[in-house]
Amino acid sequence: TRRDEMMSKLKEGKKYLRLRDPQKAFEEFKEALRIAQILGDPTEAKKAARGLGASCHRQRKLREAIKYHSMVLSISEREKENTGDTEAYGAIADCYTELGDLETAAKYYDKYIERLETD
Amino acid sequence: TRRDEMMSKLKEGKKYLRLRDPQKAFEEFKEALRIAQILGDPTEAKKAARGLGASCHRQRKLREAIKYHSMVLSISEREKENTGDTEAYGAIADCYTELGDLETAAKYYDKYIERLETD
Amino acid sequence: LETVPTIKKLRAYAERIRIAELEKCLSKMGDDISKKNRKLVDDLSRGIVNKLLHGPMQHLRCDGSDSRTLSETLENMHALERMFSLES
Amino acid sequence: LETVPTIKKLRAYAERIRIAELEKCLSKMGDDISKKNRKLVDDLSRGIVNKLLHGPMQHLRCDGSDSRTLSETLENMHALERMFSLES
Repeated sequence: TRRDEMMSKLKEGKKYLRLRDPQKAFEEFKEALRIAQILGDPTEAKKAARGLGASCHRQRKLREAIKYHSMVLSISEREKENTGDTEAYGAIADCYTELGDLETAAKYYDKYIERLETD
Repeated sequence: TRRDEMMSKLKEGKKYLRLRDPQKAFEEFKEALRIAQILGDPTEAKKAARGLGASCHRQRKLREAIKYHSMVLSISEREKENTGDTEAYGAIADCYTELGDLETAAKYYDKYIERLETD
Repeated sequence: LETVPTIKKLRAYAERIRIAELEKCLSKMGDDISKKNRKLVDDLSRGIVNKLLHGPMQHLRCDGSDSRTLSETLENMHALERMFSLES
Repeated sequence: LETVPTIKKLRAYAERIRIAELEKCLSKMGDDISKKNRKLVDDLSRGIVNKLLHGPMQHLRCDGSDSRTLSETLENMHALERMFSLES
Protein backbone atom coordinates (compact mmCIF):
# COMPACT_ATOMS: atom_id res chain seq x y z
CA THR A 1 0.00 0.00 0.00
CA ARG A 2 0.84 3.70 -0.20
CA ARG A 3 1.21 3.79 3.55
CA ASP A 4 3.68 0.91 3.63
CA GLU A 5 5.71 2.65 0.97
CA MET A 6 5.82 5.83 3.04
CA MET A 7 6.88 3.97 6.18
CA SER A 8 9.60 2.17 4.29
CA LYS A 9 10.90 5.47 2.86
CA LEU A 10 11.07 6.92 6.37
CA LYS A 11 12.95 3.87 7.55
CA GLU A 12 15.38 4.04 4.63
CA GLY A 13 15.94 7.75 5.24
CA LYS A 14 16.84 7.10 8.87
CA LYS A 15 19.15 4.31 7.80
CA TYR A 16 21.03 6.61 5.39
CA LEU A 17 21.32 9.30 8.06
CA ARG A 18 22.88 6.71 10.32
CA LEU A 19 25.22 5.65 7.53
CA ARG A 20 26.20 9.30 7.08
CA ASP A 21 24.80 9.58 3.59
CA PRO A 22 22.57 12.66 3.92
CA GLN A 23 22.04 12.99 0.17
CA LYS A 24 20.42 9.59 -0.16
CA ALA A 25 18.56 10.20 3.09
CA PHE A 26 17.17 13.42 1.63
CA GLU A 27 15.73 11.59 -1.38
CA GLU A 28 13.97 9.04 0.80
CA PHE A 29 12.51 11.61 3.17
CA LYS A 30 11.43 13.78 0.25
CA GLU A 31 9.42 10.91 -1.18
CA ALA A 32 8.02 10.05 2.27
CA LEU A 33 6.88 13.65 2.70
CA ARG A 34 5.18 13.63 -0.68
CA ILE A 35 3.21 10.48 0.16
CA ALA A 36 2.36 11.73 3.66
CA GLN A 37 0.92 14.88 2.13
CA ILE A 38 -1.17 12.87 -0.33
CA LEU A 39 -2.41 10.66 2.48
CA GLY A 40 -2.99 13.65 4.73
CA ASP A 41 -0.95 12.12 7.54
CA PRO A 42 0.49 14.95 9.68
CA THR A 43 2.35 12.65 12.09
CA GLU A 44 4.42 11.02 9.37
CA ALA A 45 4.73 14.29 7.45
CA LYS A 46 6.43 15.77 10.51
CA LYS A 47 8.84 12.85 10.71
CA ALA A 48 9.70 13.29 7.03
CA ALA A 49 10.16 17.06 7.44
CA ARG A 50 12.38 16.48 10.42
CA GLY A 51 14.43 13.98 8.45
CA LEU A 52 14.74 16.46 5.58
CA GLY A 53 15.89 19.11 8.03
CA ALA A 54 18.52 16.78 9.44
CA SER A 55 19.68 15.73 5.94
CA CYS A 56 20.13 19.35 4.88
CA HIS A 57 21.84 20.26 8.13
CA ARG A 58 24.40 17.47 7.64
CA GLN A 59 25.10 18.85 4.17
CA ARG A 60 25.59 22.36 5.64
CA LYS A 61 22.51 23.55 3.75
CA LEU A 62 21.45 25.54 6.75
CA ARG A 63 18.76 27.78 5.26
CA GLU A 64 17.05 24.78 3.72
CA ALA A 65 17.36 22.88 7.00
CA ILE A 66 15.62 25.75 8.79
CA LYS A 67 12.84 25.64 6.21
CA TYR A 68 12.15 21.95 6.83
CA HIS A 69 12.40 22.14 10.61
CA SER A 70 9.98 25.08 10.49
CA MET A 71 7.58 22.90 8.53
CA VAL A 72 7.34 20.66 11.63
CA LEU A 73 6.25 23.68 13.64
CA SER A 74 3.65 24.79 11.12
CA ILE A 75 2.14 21.31 10.88
CA SER A 76 1.97 21.26 14.69
CA GLU A 77 0.20 24.58 14.74
CA ARG A 78 -2.28 23.53 12.10
CA GLU A 79 -3.03 20.22 13.82
CA LYS A 80 -2.84 21.52 17.39
CA GLU A 81 -0.49 18.65 18.20
CA ASN A 82 2.97 19.47 19.47
CA THR A 83 5.02 16.30 19.08
CA GLY A 84 8.48 17.13 17.78
CA ASP A 85 8.30 20.88 18.44
CA THR A 86 10.94 20.94 21.17
CA GLU A 87 13.40 19.20 18.89
CA ALA A 88 12.46 21.45 15.96
CA TYR A 89 13.05 24.63 17.97
CA GLY A 90 16.41 23.27 19.10
CA ALA A 91 17.44 22.26 15.59
CA ILE A 92 16.46 25.63 14.10
CA ALA A 93 18.44 27.39 16.82
CA ASP A 94 21.45 25.16 16.07
CA CYS A 95 21.28 26.21 12.41
CA TYR A 96 21.12 29.92 13.24
CA THR A 97 24.07 29.46 15.59
CA GLU A 98 26.07 27.97 12.76
CA LEU A 99 24.99 30.82 10.50
CA GLY A 100 26.40 33.20 13.10
CA ASP A 101 23.01 34.76 13.81
CA LEU A 102 23.17 34.32 17.58
CA GLU A 103 20.31 36.73 18.22
CA THR A 104 17.80 34.65 16.30
CA ALA A 105 19.34 31.44 17.65
CA ALA A 106 18.77 32.68 21.20
CA LYS A 107 15.08 33.30 20.48
CA TYR A 108 14.60 29.75 19.27
CA TYR A 109 16.64 28.30 22.13
CA ASP A 110 14.36 30.15 24.52
CA LYS A 111 11.34 28.37 23.07
CA TYR A 112 13.27 25.10 23.14
CA ILE A 113 14.24 25.56 26.81
CA GLU A 114 10.72 26.56 27.76
CA ARG A 115 9.49 23.20 26.47
CA LEU A 116 12.23 21.00 27.93
CA GLU A 117 10.53 20.58 31.25
CA THR A 118 6.98 19.88 30.18
CA ASP A 119 7.45 17.80 27.09
CA THR B 1 7.29 -22.61 43.82
CA ARG B 2 9.99 -21.20 46.06
CA ARG B 3 11.19 -19.03 43.22
CA ASP B 4 7.75 -17.54 42.60
CA GLU B 5 7.48 -16.75 46.28
CA MET B 6 10.83 -14.96 46.21
CA MET B 7 9.87 -12.93 43.14
CA SER B 8 6.58 -11.94 44.71
CA LYS B 9 8.33 -10.82 47.92
CA LEU B 10 10.67 -8.64 45.86
CA LYS B 11 7.74 -7.14 44.05
CA GLU B 12 5.87 -6.47 47.30
CA GLY B 13 8.97 -4.91 48.81
CA LYS B 14 9.28 -2.50 45.89
CA LYS B 15 5.59 -1.68 46.18
CA TYR B 16 5.93 -0.78 49.87
CA LEU B 17 8.98 1.36 49.14
CA ARG B 18 6.93 3.23 46.59
CA LEU B 19 4.11 3.59 49.10
CA ARG B 20 6.63 5.00 51.59
CA ASP B 21 6.26 2.18 54.04
CA PRO B 22 9.89 1.12 54.51
CA GLN B 23 9.13 -1.09 57.52
CA LYS B 24 6.81 -3.37 55.59
CA ALA B 25 9.21 -3.21 52.64
CA PHE B 26 12.02 -4.39 54.91
CA GLU B 27 10.04 -7.49 55.94
CA GLU B 28 9.36 -8.47 52.34
CA PHE B 29 12.95 -7.97 51.22
CA LYS B 30 14.22 -9.83 54.27
CA GLU B 31 12.16 -12.86 53.32
CA ALA B 32 13.18 -12.55 49.66
CA LEU B 33 16.85 -12.51 50.68
CA ARG B 34 16.39 -15.62 52.81
CA ILE B 35 14.83 -17.55 49.93
CA ALA B 36 17.44 -16.27 47.44
CA GLN B 37 20.17 -17.54 49.73
CA ILE B 38 18.51 -20.97 50.03
CA LEU B 39 18.12 -21.14 46.24
CA GLY B 40 21.65 -19.85 45.71
CA ASP B 41 20.46 -17.09 43.40
CA PRO B 42 22.97 -14.21 43.55
CA THR B 43 21.09 -11.95 41.13
CA GLU B 44 17.92 -11.89 43.21
CA ALA B 45 19.90 -11.87 46.46
CA LYS B 46 21.49 -8.61 45.30
CA LYS B 47 18.10 -7.10 44.52
CA ALA B 48 16.86 -8.08 47.98
CA ALA B 49 19.98 -6.68 49.67
CA ARG B 50 19.59 -3.47 47.73
CA GLY B 51 15.94 -3.24 48.79
CA LEU B 52 16.93 -3.85 52.41
CA GLY B 53 19.52 -1.10 52.15
CA ALA B 54 16.94 1.32 50.76
CA SER B 55 14.39 0.34 53.43
CA CYS B 56 16.89 0.98 56.22
CA HIS B 57 18.04 4.21 54.63
CA ARG B 58 14.49 5.55 54.54
CA GLN B 59 14.17 4.74 58.24
CA ARG B 60 17.42 6.63 58.94
CA LYS B 61 19.07 3.36 60.03
CA LEU B 62 22.21 4.38 58.21
CA ARG B 63 24.69 1.85 59.61
CA GLU B 64 22.35 -0.99 58.79
CA ALA B 65 21.73 0.44 55.32
CA ILE B 66 25.49 0.50 54.70
CA LYS B 67 25.67 -3.13 55.77
CA TYR B 68 23.06 -4.22 53.23
CA HIS B 69 24.41 -2.12 50.38
CA SER B 70 27.86 -3.59 51.09
CA MET B 71 26.34 -7.03 50.79
CA VAL B 72 25.61 -6.22 47.12
CA LEU B 73 29.30 -5.49 46.62
CA SER B 74 30.45 -8.68 48.31
CA ILE B 75 28.06 -10.83 46.28
CA SER B 76 29.40 -9.13 43.13
CA GLU B 77 32.94 -9.86 44.12
CA ARG B 78 32.20 -13.49 44.88
CA GLU B 79 30.30 -14.01 41.63
CA LYS B 80 32.55 -11.81 39.46
CA GLU B 81 29.41 -10.05 38.21
CA ASN B 82 29.09 -6.33 38.76
CA THR B 83 25.43 -5.48 38.21
CA GLY B 84 24.25 -3.02 40.83
CA ASP B 85 27.70 -2.02 42.08
CA THR B 86 27.59 1.57 40.81
CA GLU B 87 24.32 2.13 42.62
CA ALA B 88 25.62 0.39 45.78
CA TYR B 89 28.75 2.59 45.91
CA GLY B 90 26.58 5.67 45.47
CA ALA B 91 24.11 4.60 48.14
CA ILE B 92 26.85 3.78 50.67
CA ALA B 93 28.42 7.17 50.01
CA ASP B 94 25.05 8.86 50.56
CA CYS B 95 24.76 7.14 53.94
CA TYR B 96 28.25 8.22 55.03
CA THR B 97 27.43 11.77 53.92
CA GLU B 98 24.36 11.74 56.15
CA LEU B 99 26.44 10.35 59.00
CA GLY B 100 28.75 13.34 58.55
CA ASP B 101 31.72 11.16 57.60
CA LEU B 102 32.57 13.06 54.41
CA GLU B 103 36.00 11.49 54.10
CA THR B 104 34.63 7.95 53.77
CA ALA B 105 31.76 9.23 51.64
CA ALA B 106 34.26 10.76 49.21
CA LYS B 107 36.06 7.43 48.83
CA TYR B 108 32.85 5.66 47.91
CA TYR B 109 31.74 8.47 45.59
CA ASP B 110 35.07 8.11 43.80
CA LYS B 111 34.34 4.45 43.08
CA TYR B 112 30.80 5.41 42.08
CA ILE B 113 32.03 8.11 39.67
CA GLU B 114 34.68 5.81 38.21
CA ARG B 115 31.91 3.41 37.18
CA LEU B 116 29.41 5.96 35.87
CA GLU B 117 30.89 6.05 32.42
CA THR B 118 31.43 2.39 31.72
CA ASP B 119 28.43 0.81 33.34
CA LEU C 1 24.54 35.81 23.51
CA GLU C 2 28.03 34.50 24.29
CA THR C 3 26.44 31.43 25.78
CA VAL C 4 24.53 30.46 22.63
CA PRO C 5 27.28 28.23 21.17
CA THR C 6 27.52 26.45 24.53
CA ILE C 7 23.81 25.65 24.41
CA LYS C 8 24.37 24.09 21.02
CA LYS C 9 27.37 22.06 22.21
CA LEU C 10 25.62 20.86 25.35
CA ARG C 11 22.59 19.76 23.32
CA ALA C 12 24.83 17.84 20.93
CA TYR C 13 26.74 16.24 23.80
CA ALA C 14 23.55 15.00 25.46
CA GLU C 15 22.07 13.83 22.17
CA ARG C 16 25.14 11.69 21.43
CA ILE C 17 24.74 9.97 24.77
CA ARG C 18 21.00 9.52 24.26
CA ILE C 19 21.38 8.00 20.80
CA ALA C 20 24.19 5.66 21.86
CA GLU C 21 22.27 4.33 24.85
CA LEU C 22 19.02 4.09 22.90
CA GLU C 23 20.61 2.11 20.08
CA LYS C 24 22.29 -0.20 22.57
CA CYS C 25 18.93 -0.81 24.22
CA LEU C 26 16.94 -1.32 21.02
CA SER C 27 19.53 -3.65 19.51
CA LYS C 28 19.36 -5.86 22.60
CA MET C 29 15.59 -5.93 22.34
CA GLY C 30 15.69 -6.99 18.70
CA ASP C 31 12.27 -7.47 17.16
CA ASP C 32 10.95 -8.43 20.54
CA ILE C 33 9.18 -5.07 21.03
CA SER C 34 6.08 -3.51 19.52
CA LYS C 35 6.22 -0.32 17.48
CA LYS C 36 4.23 1.48 20.13
CA ASN C 37 6.67 0.47 22.86
CA ARG C 38 9.65 1.42 20.72
CA LYS C 39 8.17 4.90 20.52
CA LEU C 40 7.64 4.98 24.28
CA VAL C 41 11.27 4.00 24.86
CA ASP C 42 12.35 6.82 22.57
CA ASP C 43 10.12 9.22 24.49
CA LEU C 44 11.62 8.00 27.75
CA SER C 45 15.14 8.73 26.57
CA ARG C 46 14.13 12.22 25.42
CA GLY C 47 12.20 12.88 28.62
CA ILE C 48 15.16 12.09 30.86
CA VAL C 49 17.64 14.09 28.79
CA ASN C 50 15.33 17.09 28.40
CA LYS C 51 14.43 17.28 32.07
CA LEU C 52 18.06 16.95 33.12
CA LEU C 53 19.13 19.64 30.68
CA HIS C 54 16.37 22.05 31.63
CA GLY C 55 18.13 23.59 34.64
CA PRO C 56 21.54 24.12 33.01
CA MET C 57 19.99 25.40 29.78
CA GLN C 58 17.83 27.88 31.65
CA HIS C 59 20.87 29.15 33.49
CA LEU C 60 22.74 29.67 30.24
CA ARG C 61 20.08 32.17 29.19
CA CYS C 62 19.67 35.52 30.83
CA ASP C 63 18.53 38.80 29.40
CA GLY C 64 21.74 40.41 30.57
CA SER C 65 19.79 43.27 32.11
CA ASP C 66 21.88 43.36 35.26
CA SER C 67 25.54 42.54 35.57
CA ARG C 68 25.24 40.10 38.46
CA THR C 69 23.05 37.81 36.41
CA LEU C 70 25.33 38.15 33.44
CA SER C 71 28.47 37.24 35.36
CA GLU C 72 26.68 34.31 36.96
CA THR C 73 25.52 33.13 33.56
CA LEU C 74 29.09 33.26 32.29
CA GLU C 75 30.28 31.33 35.34
CA ASN C 76 27.66 28.69 34.62
CA MET C 77 28.88 28.54 31.04
CA HIS C 78 32.51 28.09 32.03
CA ALA C 79 31.60 25.40 34.54
CA LEU C 80 29.51 23.52 31.98
CA GLU C 81 32.26 23.75 29.39
CA ARG C 82 34.73 22.32 31.86
CA MET C 83 32.43 19.61 33.16
CA PHE C 84 31.25 18.37 29.78
CA SER C 85 34.54 19.10 27.97
CA LEU C 86 32.72 21.39 25.54
CA GLU C 87 35.64 23.70 24.74
CA SER C 88 36.81 23.34 21.18
CA LEU D 1 35.26 17.45 50.83
CA GLU D 2 32.97 20.48 50.76
CA THR D 3 31.54 19.19 47.52
CA VAL D 4 30.45 15.82 48.92
CA PRO D 5 26.94 16.95 49.93
CA THR D 6 26.48 18.40 46.45
CA ILE D 7 27.31 15.04 44.89
CA LYS D 8 24.60 13.49 47.04
CA LYS D 9 22.05 16.15 46.10
CA LEU D 10 22.82 15.96 42.40
CA ARG D 11 22.48 12.16 42.47
CA ALA D 12 19.11 12.45 44.20
CA TYR D 13 17.95 15.12 41.76
CA ALA D 14 18.77 12.97 38.74
CA GLU D 15 17.29 9.85 40.31
CA ARG D 16 13.97 11.61 40.90
CA ILE D 17 13.80 12.53 37.23
CA ARG D 18 14.81 9.03 36.16
CA ILE D 19 12.19 7.31 38.32
CA ALA D 20 9.41 9.70 37.28
CA GLU D 21 10.11 9.24 33.56
CA LEU D 22 10.59 5.49 33.91
CA GLU D 23 7.30 5.02 35.75
CA LYS D 24 5.50 7.15 33.19
CA CYS D 25 6.94 4.99 30.42
CA LEU D 26 6.25 1.63 32.07
CA SER D 27 2.71 2.56 33.02
CA LYS D 28 1.96 3.45 29.39
CA MET D 29 3.38 0.12 28.30
CA GLY D 30 1.22 -1.78 30.72
CA ASP D 31 1.71 -5.56 30.56
CA ASP D 32 2.60 -5.22 26.93
CA ILE D 33 6.33 -5.73 27.58
CA SER D 34 8.43 -8.74 28.51
CA LYS D 35 10.37 -8.93 31.76
CA LYS D 36 13.62 -8.92 29.84
CA ASN D 37 12.67 -5.74 27.97
CA ARG D 38 11.50 -4.06 31.16
CA LYS D 39 14.98 -4.65 32.55
CA LEU D 40 16.54 -3.23 29.37
CA VAL D 41 14.41 -0.09 29.67
CA ASP D 42 15.56 0.31 33.26
CA ASP D 43 19.17 -0.12 32.13
CA LEU D 44 18.62 2.49 29.42
CA SER D 45 17.36 5.05 31.92
CA ARG D 46 20.34 4.40 34.21
CA GLY D 47 22.79 4.48 31.31
CA ILE D 48 21.64 7.90 30.13
CA VAL D 49 21.61 9.42 33.61
CA ASN D 50 24.96 7.95 34.60
CA LYS D 51 26.74 9.02 31.45
CA LEU D 52 25.30 12.52 31.67
CA LEU D 53 26.30 12.82 35.33
CA HIS D 54 29.81 11.49 34.80
CA GLY D 55 31.39 14.79 33.74
CA PRO D 56 29.87 16.99 36.45
CA MET D 57 30.49 14.38 39.14
CA GLN D 58 34.12 14.02 38.15
CA HIS D 59 34.55 17.77 38.30
CA LEU D 60 33.11 17.87 41.80
CA ARG D 61 35.97 15.68 42.97
CA CYS D 62 39.53 16.87 43.16
CA ASP D 63 42.32 15.92 45.47
CA GLY D 64 42.72 19.57 46.44
CA SER D 65 46.48 19.32 45.93
CA ASP D 66 46.73 22.66 44.15
CA SER D 67 44.60 25.69 44.76
CA ARG D 68 43.61 26.31 41.16
CA THR D 69 41.94 22.95 40.94
CA LEU D 70 40.26 23.49 44.29
CA SER D 71 38.85 26.87 43.36
CA GLU D 72 37.65 25.51 40.03
CA THR D 73 35.99 22.60 41.77
CA LEU D 74 34.18 25.02 44.07
CA GLU D 75 33.08 27.09 41.08
CA ASN D 76 31.71 23.94 39.48
CA MET D 77 29.89 23.18 42.69
CA HIS D 78 28.32 26.63 42.91
CA ALA D 79 27.28 26.51 39.26
CA LEU D 80 25.69 23.07 39.69
CA GLU D 81 23.87 24.17 42.82
CA ARG D 82 22.45 27.14 40.97
CA MET D 83 21.57 25.25 37.82
CA PHE D 84 19.88 22.32 39.53
CA SER D 85 18.51 24.38 42.44
CA LEU D 86 20.38 22.17 44.90
CA GLU D 87 20.81 24.73 47.67
CA SER D 88 18.76 23.92 50.72
